[in-house]
Amino acid sequence: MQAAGLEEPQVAWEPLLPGLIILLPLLGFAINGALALSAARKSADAVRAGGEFDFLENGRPASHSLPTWVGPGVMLLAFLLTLVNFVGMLGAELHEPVIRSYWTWIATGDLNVAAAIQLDQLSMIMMMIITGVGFLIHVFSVGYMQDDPGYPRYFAYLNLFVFFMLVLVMGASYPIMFIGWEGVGLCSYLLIGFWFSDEEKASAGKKAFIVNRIGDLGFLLAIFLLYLVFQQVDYVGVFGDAEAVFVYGGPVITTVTLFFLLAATGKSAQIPLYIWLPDAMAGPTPVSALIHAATMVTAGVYLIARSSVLFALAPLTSALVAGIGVLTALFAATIALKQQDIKKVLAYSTVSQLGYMFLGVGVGAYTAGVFHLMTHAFFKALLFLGAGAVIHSMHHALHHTHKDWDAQDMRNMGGLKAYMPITWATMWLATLAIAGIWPFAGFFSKDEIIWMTGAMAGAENAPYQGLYTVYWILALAAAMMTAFYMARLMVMTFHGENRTGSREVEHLHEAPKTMWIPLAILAALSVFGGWVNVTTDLRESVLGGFGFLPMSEWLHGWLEPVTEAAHQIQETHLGELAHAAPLGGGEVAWGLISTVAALSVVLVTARLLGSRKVAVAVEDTEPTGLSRILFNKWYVDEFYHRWVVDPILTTSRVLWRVVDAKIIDGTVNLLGNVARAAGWVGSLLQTGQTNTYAFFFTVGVLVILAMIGLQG
Amino acid sequence: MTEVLFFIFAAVAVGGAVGVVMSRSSVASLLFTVATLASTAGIYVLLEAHFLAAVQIIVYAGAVMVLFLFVIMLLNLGHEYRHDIRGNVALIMGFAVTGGIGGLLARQVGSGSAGLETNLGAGDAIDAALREHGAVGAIAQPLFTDYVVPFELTGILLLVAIVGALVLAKKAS
Amino acid sequence: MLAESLVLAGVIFVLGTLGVIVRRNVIIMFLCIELQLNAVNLTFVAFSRFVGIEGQLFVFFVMTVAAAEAAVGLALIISIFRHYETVNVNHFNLLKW
Amino acid sequence: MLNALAYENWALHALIWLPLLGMVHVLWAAEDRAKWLALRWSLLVFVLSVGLWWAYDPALGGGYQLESSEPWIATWGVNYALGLDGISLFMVMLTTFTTPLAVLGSFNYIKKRQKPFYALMLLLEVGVVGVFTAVDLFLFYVFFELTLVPMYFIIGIWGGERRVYAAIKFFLYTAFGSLLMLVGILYIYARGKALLGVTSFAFVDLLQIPLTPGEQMWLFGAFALAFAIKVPVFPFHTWLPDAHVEAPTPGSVVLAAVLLKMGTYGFVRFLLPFFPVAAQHPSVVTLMLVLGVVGIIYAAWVAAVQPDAKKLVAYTSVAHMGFVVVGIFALNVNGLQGGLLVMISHGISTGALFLLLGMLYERRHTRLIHEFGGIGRVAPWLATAFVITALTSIGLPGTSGFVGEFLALVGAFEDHPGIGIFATTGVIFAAYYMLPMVQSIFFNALEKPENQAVQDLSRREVAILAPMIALMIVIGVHPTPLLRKMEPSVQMVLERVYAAAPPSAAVIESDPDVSGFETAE
Repeated sequence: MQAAGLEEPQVAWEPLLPGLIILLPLLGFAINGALALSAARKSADAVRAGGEFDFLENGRPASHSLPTWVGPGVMLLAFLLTLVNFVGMLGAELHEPVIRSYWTWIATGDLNVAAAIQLDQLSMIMMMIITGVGFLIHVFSVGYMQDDPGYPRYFAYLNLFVFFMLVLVMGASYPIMFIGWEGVGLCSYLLIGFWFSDEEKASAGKKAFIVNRIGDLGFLLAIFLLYLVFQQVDYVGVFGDAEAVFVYGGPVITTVTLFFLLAATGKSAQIPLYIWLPDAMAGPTPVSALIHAATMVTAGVYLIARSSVLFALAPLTSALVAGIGVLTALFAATIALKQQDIKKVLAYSTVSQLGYMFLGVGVGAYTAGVFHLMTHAFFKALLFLGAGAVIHSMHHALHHTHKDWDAQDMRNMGGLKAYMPITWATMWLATLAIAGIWPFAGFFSKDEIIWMTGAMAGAENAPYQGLYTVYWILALAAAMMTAFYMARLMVMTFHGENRTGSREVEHLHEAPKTMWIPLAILAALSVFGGWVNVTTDLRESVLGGFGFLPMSEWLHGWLEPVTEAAHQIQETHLGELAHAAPLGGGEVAWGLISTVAALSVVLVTARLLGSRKVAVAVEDTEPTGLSRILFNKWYVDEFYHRWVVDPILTTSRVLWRVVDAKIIDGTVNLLGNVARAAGWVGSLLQTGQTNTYAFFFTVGVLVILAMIGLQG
Repeated sequence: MTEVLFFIFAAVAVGGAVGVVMSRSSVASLLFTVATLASTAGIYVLLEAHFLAAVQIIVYAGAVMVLFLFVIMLLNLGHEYRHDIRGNVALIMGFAVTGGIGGLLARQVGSGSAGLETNLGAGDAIDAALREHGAVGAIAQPLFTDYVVPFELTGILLLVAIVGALVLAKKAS
Repeated sequence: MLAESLVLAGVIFVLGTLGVIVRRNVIIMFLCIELQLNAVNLTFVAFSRFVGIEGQLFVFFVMTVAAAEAAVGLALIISIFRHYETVNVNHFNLLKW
Repeated sequence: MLNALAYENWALHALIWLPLLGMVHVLWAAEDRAKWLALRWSLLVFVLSVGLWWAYDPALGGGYQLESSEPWIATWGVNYALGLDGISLFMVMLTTFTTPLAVLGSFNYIKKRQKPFYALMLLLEVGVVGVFTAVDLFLFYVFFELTLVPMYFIIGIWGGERRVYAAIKFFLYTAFGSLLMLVGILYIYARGKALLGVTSFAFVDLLQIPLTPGEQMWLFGAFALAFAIKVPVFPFHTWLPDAHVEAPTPGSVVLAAVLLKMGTYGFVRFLLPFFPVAAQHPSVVTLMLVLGVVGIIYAAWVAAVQPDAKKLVAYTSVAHMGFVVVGIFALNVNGLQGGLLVMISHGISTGALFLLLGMLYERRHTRLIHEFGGIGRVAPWLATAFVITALTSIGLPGTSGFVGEFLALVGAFEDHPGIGIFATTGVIFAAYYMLPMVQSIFFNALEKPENQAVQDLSRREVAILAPMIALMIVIGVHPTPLLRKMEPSVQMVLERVYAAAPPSAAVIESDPDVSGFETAE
């Protein structure tokens, strides 16, 4: 391990209270948690009395209650503090991470894990996303959740989630990251099952947790293996020695990274562990926006980006990461094509976009992966929040007239543009962004990933060149599907005729201020957020306004200290990357092609679907053929149920009823019964008849006499 | 003369004992017992245990057996003539075991009793005691000197037996 | 006469034992026990003639104990009979639990 | 201040004799005061035991401290000898910590024959503290057996419907194992007499006896069986679910929290140092590790389909003890430390789970999971406490459960990666058995009217659970002080094991490329 700071004197940078950034959400959790517990006590009394409890029942507006201020408040403070540190780091040109160690968490033998945080460019950008987007979503939640009896509990969970997410990205070692890793899983579990009285929702939370645990298995094993090799588990130590210890593409590094990949597929909902994410939509919509779109699910991408050195040393795993990514991107996109539930579409869209991020980090474009992570956080959070606003409005409308229609089914919507103009406008911006249309954020990030995939396919010494070409084509195809399903979502929701019902329509309304202001901010970020990482080629072409638009390649430079080691390894082993796509043509050309293609898909879809008549959910017919398979998500859930869950359950029952009760306990009881039987045989002599006793008594006398008599 | 008397008494005693075991009625058994006890008392006399012979007749054959008779009458068992000897297997086993004991005893007596009387001094000791103290005195002398504590203890035993018998036989209230 | 007495005692004792084993009538079993006691007494008396007066003393004590035993035993029989209405020991099987 | 009181001289004796005194007091007092007296006495013992934390100084090495020895049966060389090391320190504290909480937890549960019950609880404490502090094998055995008696009566008298069956099974099964151990003890004693001429049961003396490898294997077997039944290690575990289901709440609490630990404590205290050759024999190590792993996975699977919540938790105990076994027989510092920490954590979390189930039982008079549903709405505090405890039990990072399991698995993985991988799957199955139960009891719709009437935690119950939950989190966040206290003793045990130096151990230590990984230049 190279001693930090010996190579070149760094610009001294002292982070401002970095621990407080973590602590603030925890404080929020403590306060809101206490409020939630006391509120729950009252609520329980009400429930026992047969009623319901309203946290805000005494007529106070939500804005006057403590959780409203504490929940978003701590987030705002944390965000400001992060911002201060971010600005400080911008000026510092840091090359080595800044580590703050607070106490020794686990120390025994050679193992020493400090409760330490690490501030570097990668964790800083993640912190900005988490606290920034997180704050906006907290604000949105004030409007969205204010009618809910579990209002303080909601904010407690949300604060706790941010706490763990910050631990995840700020931890200075893998075990600390694992704390956050499992902690966010816990919060996800709690928040998906937030309305736990609904069995379906509670089950969805459970499913998320258990599936995530499968991934966590990989994480743990990777930590163990790293410890075995390095005798240490903190990033600085591991990454510093990695190149010296591991053979490029060797079996050990491949195993380690495969374990990490398993962890990442669990958390980031990739094939084969993506199944929990669509179900996770059972949680409140802002939760879906924060946890299941912007932050937690990107933890897998963060993990791979963080471990870029390790993954760069394992070309096989990297190829697998990319393969899983692109397959997931395509596969989830196909399912999203036919979903009717607005959140389900977005959920599969998230899975698909996460696939792109995996593709990015899989082809070694770690910056691109993180870049897409960031832009995705913007536009997907916006989409979810927009959907939340729509659902909120729909729910109110349906609730008013006691119509038991599904408030999330797009077939029941239509024409909402007239009632919710701000939501409509901001969501279109996000749609254009996710569809990858210039000059929105998604265009630059997705384009870079696809471009880098192509470049990888043409790299000098790249292994599996053909494979990467396939990836490239699939990625393009998935991009077109994205454009289609998003346009479909927008058209079904906002355009055409309204299908909610004439009486209900009167109650549809625009979201309140606390809800649409975050939408607007996120919309701005979705539009301009991509301009921070535009390659020189693009900047100087028509796509960059020939250098006149305020674009830069800032992010790439910013993350360079984190990724440069990995890039060096790649350069050494892969040689120079291609400068043209597999089919020829440069980055600018393909950028133009893809944006035009995506735009035309959007326009054509809007045109075709806009005029089509849609039946409301209750009157709609069952889909047939391929649509049916897509609607039922390729029957993957059923497959898992049939071949994984059921066999385990059956085995468990057999183990219990047969092995445990019959064989093991049977053996134990058999031994007991043998002893008992021996006793029973003995007890046959015990007739209870005096004569018999006298007889045996006499036999005894006889024996003794015989012994005496026959001796002498 | 003594020999003759002994064999007569012995024959009655054995016959009585067989009668006790074999007879159907309890009363008959009881009477056979009395016969055995009485003839044993006769043998006691022949063996120069005159006081014991008297006690045997008075206490044993008299009092105790009458007690038995009272109980039989009390329980009204006189008319019960059901044969209550156990089944064949038990009977054979009983015979076998008791026969075995008898055989062993006989073997013991046969092998060891040849010169027994001469070795032991042919009853001179008891003759002297009887001459000196008389039939009662011979037994009373050690009883009230060396064995006075056991003697008193028998008194307590009898008292306890009386109390116990009363308590047990009393009808539950 | 010692040998003859011992043989007689042995015969009576064995007969008494046989009675205890084969009879079911509790009174008769009791009587058989008396027979056994009596047989033992006889050996005591027979030996006392040659060994000393103590043998007779012992017989005296045995008789006392036999009397006490008869009193208590008969009381027990009465008590049991009140409960079972029989003197057949086959019915007294509380020893088998 | 501890020095001024000469605390070190009398502390251990007080911990053994005070509960006994308390027992007499409880029996003497009036029926309705029994529970309060028992609580006071056990609290007093706990307060006294807290001083052990400071009295035991790991800097002095891992050996016994606070030692004292009085001749007991001099002709046999039996001594009333007590001592404390880093391993027993936490076991003693766990015992004294759990007992008052178990007593407090039985206030409502135990309605009949209160006096004998609380007296037996205190007697149990005597036995368990004695087991953990004895440094004389004879004394150890006496205490080891002494714990059986109160537990037998607690299950047999205050238990559920099949209490007699469960109590007898518990008693016979565990007594059977310990009798074999007695044979082993006597054999060691005899060998000591024959080989060294010492008539002593003291650990220090017995450790000097040069037992042949063959003898060690046999003795290891006898001791291991006794402890394996106590732990319980698969497949000797079937008495545990029965005992737990039938035992009254406080009985289950003490059983899970403390009694099971006597088995694993025996592993560390006897199997490793007394029979080092056998303990590191490759086939023995493999057998124990495999049994541990099978226990983890098997018990988790069986637990997942239990309809009875208490039985479910009982099976989770088997799984957790599997982690302990895996950690111990990893035979390295991390594993052993992890195993010990799992013992502590399991004591707290499973104890708390049984208390919580007892509270549910008091409210609903059923333990069947499907009878519940939606309890979280009417008893939110109870639900919160349960969820936290359940998460500790399944080893969520930040709770005590994680640190122990993590270390045990690290240890196992270090030397036996294959075993490590299988053992680690336990984290999945832990979620697989625990979360459905949590969901079925506390979540889902509140449909049954009986469930709607369920009351939330009372103050007494909060007082029971709060310290336990606090400990779960404190140990999870900052376990280092505990680990530091234990480490010298653990090192001593391992040194003792490797001092026996069989060929295989030499290979492990001399080979720098332990994991067989290639190294690039």
